[in-house]
Amino acid sequence: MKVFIKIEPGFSFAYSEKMLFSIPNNRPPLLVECGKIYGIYGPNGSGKTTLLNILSGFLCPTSGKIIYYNEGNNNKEEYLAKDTFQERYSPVKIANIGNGIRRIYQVPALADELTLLEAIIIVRRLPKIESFLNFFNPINFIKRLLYSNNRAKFDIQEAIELLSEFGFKNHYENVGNLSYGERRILTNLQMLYSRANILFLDEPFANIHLNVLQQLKRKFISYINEIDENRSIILVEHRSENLNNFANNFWHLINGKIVLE
Amino acid sequence: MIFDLLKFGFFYGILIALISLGFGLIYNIMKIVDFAHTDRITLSSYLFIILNEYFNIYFSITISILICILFTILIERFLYSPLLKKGTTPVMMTSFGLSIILQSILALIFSSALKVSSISEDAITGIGLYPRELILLPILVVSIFLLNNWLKNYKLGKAIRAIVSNRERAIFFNVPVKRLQSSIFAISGLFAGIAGISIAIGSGITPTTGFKYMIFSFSACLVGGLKSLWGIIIIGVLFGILLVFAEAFGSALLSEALVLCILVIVLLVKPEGLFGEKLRII
Amino acid sequence: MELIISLLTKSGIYAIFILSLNNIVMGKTGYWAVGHLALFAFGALITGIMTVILGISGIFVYLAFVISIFFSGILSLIPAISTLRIRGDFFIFISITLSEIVRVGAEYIAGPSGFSNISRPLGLSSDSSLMYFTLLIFLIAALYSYSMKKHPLKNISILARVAESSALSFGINVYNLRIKMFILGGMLAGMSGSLFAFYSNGTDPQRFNINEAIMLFALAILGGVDSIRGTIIATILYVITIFVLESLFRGPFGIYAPRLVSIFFGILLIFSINFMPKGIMGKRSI
Amino acid sequence: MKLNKNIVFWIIIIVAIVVVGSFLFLSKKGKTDKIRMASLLPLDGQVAAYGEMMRNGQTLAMEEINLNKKVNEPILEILFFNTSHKKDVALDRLKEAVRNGIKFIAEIFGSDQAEHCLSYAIQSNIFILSGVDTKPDLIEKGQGNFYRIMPNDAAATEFLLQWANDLKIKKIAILYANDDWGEGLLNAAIKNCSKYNIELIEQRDISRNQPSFSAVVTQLKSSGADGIFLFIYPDDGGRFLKEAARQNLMSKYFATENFTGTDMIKSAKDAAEGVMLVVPATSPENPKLIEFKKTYKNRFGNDPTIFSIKGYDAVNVLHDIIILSDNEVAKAKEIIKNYSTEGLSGKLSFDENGEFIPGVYDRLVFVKIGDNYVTRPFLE
Repeated sequence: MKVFIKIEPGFSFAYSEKMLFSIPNNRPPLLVECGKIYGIYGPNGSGKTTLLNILSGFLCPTSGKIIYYNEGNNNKEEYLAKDTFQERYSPVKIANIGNGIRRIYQVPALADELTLLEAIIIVRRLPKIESFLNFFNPINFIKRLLYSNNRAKFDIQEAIELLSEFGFKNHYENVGNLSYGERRILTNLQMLYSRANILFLDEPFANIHLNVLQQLKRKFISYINEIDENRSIILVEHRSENLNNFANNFWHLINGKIVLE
Repeated sequence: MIFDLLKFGFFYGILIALISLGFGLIYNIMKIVDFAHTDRITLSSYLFIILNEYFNIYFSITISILICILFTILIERFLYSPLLKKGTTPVMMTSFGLSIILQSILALIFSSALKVSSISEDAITGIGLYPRELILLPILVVSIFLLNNWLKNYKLGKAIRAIVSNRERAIFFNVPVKRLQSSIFAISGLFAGIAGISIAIGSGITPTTGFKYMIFSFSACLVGGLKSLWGIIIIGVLFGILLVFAEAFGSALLSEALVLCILVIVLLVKPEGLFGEKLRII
Repeated sequence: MELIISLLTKSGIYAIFILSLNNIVMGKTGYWAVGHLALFAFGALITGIMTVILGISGIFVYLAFVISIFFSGILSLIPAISTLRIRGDFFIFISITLSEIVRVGAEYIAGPSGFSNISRPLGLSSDSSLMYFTLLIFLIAALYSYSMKKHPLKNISILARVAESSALSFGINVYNLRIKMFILGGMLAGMSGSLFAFYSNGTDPQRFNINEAIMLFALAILGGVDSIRGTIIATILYVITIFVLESLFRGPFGIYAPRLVSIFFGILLIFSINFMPKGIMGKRSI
Repeated sequence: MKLNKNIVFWIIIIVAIVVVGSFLFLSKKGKTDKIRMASLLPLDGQVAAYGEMMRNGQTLAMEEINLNKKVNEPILEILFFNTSHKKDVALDRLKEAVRNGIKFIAEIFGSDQAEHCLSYAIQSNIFILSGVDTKPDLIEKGQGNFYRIMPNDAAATEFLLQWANDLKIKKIAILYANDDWGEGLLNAAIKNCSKYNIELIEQRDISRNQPSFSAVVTQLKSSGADGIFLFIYPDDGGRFLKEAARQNLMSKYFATENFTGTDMIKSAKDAAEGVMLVVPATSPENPKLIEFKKTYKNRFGNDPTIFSIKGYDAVNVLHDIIILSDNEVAKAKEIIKNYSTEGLSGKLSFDENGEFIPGVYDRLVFVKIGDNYVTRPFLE
């Protein structure tokens, strides 16, 4: 099995002296492997979201280190340990490992001014087109003035299909007009569109209607099992029924330890 | 010479500290820096000079300070408080706009030439200081102790903390938000009035005089940490000494630049100020 | 004719400046760059230093022009880097302070009345050619700004401004992008400052004081953030208001014009920030 | 109500065009056969008081000329422009004046303002006569478009140094305003110092409306200068003198003509006593001057200063030259060379380059008479 992330023994995180969770030195490391869905659960305040924040680079582990393997290839590894940790830049760095690592938040963080289509498309990075210098390229400048857009056609087609599948009719509507539930669905669609290696989902299914939820779950499972792609999902959920027929590995946060089940 | 410079710097610093204290008080209750604060100083200076042409000095001091306080309260009641629900930044920009308007109106009325009071003051022999400078020191010391006691007062301190942290909740718990805000503004207006009269007697006033003092006291406020009144006073006095020394060995422009550079460095490195509480980023 | 040329040149210069303020710095990063005039002043100051103190003339003035743009870009690194640590009101403080520092520096280097007899670059010595040059630069800048709408950078900057954490976790280097936008805005502002120095043959530190900075900021807001038409409206308001008031109050009454301009813009500032945050042409509130 | 933004946009642009067009249309009108000259003064800002004095003097001159004119002569009109003592504003105003068809400028107040305008003046061939601009090399820079009736800084400083030398002062300190005017006087003083065996031991620049002078005075006190030259603006000077009196800085203070007027006394109060200043001589027994002083006092309520007098003279000289040259700039430039007349401020004559030939300076000193401070001739 290809490994994406390895949390080494000795890893721990503490909030001002209060230990939230740790992996004792005598335990095996926590692995995130390709093709699996990991569910994190635990009582309130046990630090589920904090763990996701650490994994996506927003917080720094108090001790120990996390190793990210590029494309599951053990030769290309990126360390993130306390000493190499830069609070400001590591989320970006982690998000760009391999085909990308994407995450959604408990509260949907969306830009109201974007249209639905734009909000979805923005998830994929195209470093060449998006680069700042490319903006000044006079040829592209004239092209932009004369034609509409330089996004690849099939990218847009894919996004439109995805949106239609979930009942969003008007793709050019502003995100700001959506209801809270619709926003949650939109964040999930962003993840499905992203082609990322790993998805971190923070309570993705809250406030979503049951029918849509089943549809989303099916989509996520087919996302994982797509041929020739190495993907896995880590999700935080406090309602265990949402996890039961979806996740296949469980991390239980209890008494300051991460327990594999 | 060094001793003389220290002496003058200290008393100049006390004036700056007095002005900065007004900034700090307003920040503590409303979370805004009121840029029109120094224009109230200008206003009270002009009032004093005009009144003093017709009335005696004590009467004109009292009246100009009272008008200054009244003006401050009116601004707070009818301009800042109603706008506060739009956020602190719009209120701050409003205070900027107010400052521009006040300066221009004063310039329309009095022209931009220097206006000097007709009082001729004599330095106290031996110390070489004017009485108005000496008076500022006890005023500052007394008011900082009174303020500290007042703000530390259990109920009141709690009320102010409640206002700062959550306005609606404060209103819900029967904290007299309006009255407290007005009284804090009145105190800041009082300081502005005193400083204004001191400046009017000392060096005379132009519509833009307040601006130079704004730079110094605003810098002292931010460097000292907006939330800590003691920090503001200490930095204010230190800035006074620094300004006088920089002026003696360089020039007035250099001293201004020095203060501003210190401010930029502090804002970049320790935005909460030297004595302030830590700011929450994001 | 001369009047129209001077009005158009002034409009072009201020339009470039306001474009950099409300379309690039405020529009793309969301930071209230109140003291953005600092970069304008800095561009003018560097141009003055290059042409008056170092005595560059002829074709090499273009070099001075480029260098002053470059240095304005470097200066804008200070507010850009400060955004890593501070935001909101504290950014306004640092922006204002920077603008004051540049004014004091300009007064220190050039004297309180500024440089005079700044030489214009070869080929731009006549007023009309300078006008065409200015308007051309504004046109290019405006077209680039317009074409940003069709570039992925637009959406990225919106996400970075509104939902920073989301942008970070989508792999967008928010800080890098913001710094680049600040530098771009700073360079444009420096360019307009340099053009202003060429236009008026001098730099006057009084033009760069904090009140002027705030007035221009108010106009940028009133025109509308992130809108090119808003930029044009704001520029017209600025140039025409001053022109009309100065034409009405002539001679001995001329003293009233600048005061009334200040009062007018002060009221405009209070009004536009509190009651018209979208501006005349803007699509979003500041 | 929601207006279409496009419509709003175009409405504003059209309104702007209409406004500019109408002003342009209105300004084209009003071509008369008057003799017209413009005067660019700082009626606003920190030296507004001088601008006002100058304007008063020039107004009186204009009224007098129009009163005494012959029947077939055109009347004189002076257009005043406010420069706010800013260079770019001054240039804008000059352009405006030229647009209105004015070729003769009676004043551009402030050496740096004038200097900034010179290249435009040369380009559009206009004639400037200034009453107060004292920067030394303005005449050369003007290339025949700029003249003045005020001796340049070098002359004033030489008189000051001469005076200091007479009083056996060996060490001087100079306080100068940090602008072109102050620096010009400073440089002239530095150049001439050694000629009079006077040592310059300290020089300090003073910025406008500096909040406090205590540091400067303390430092000057430790330097031990016998004489202090004040090349600063009078309100700053007054505050400096007050501070000096407080710190018992015993020294002799010298200043130039700009300390006349009441600004300095207002700030300095008792400290004004004994301040010495050199002012271009005005021959007090001249009947015209006595008459002028009386009219001025009646009209404006206070005594005329050197600025009003120079303003009056400048208008008279310029009017004379316009009449002689038949309103042509090229002719006027020839006429002013070796031109000579008698003005309120003594003999006004120009050499073959058009530079003003300086007369003598009066040595004045401030004394207290009753409750007022006035200048009177210095007695040895």
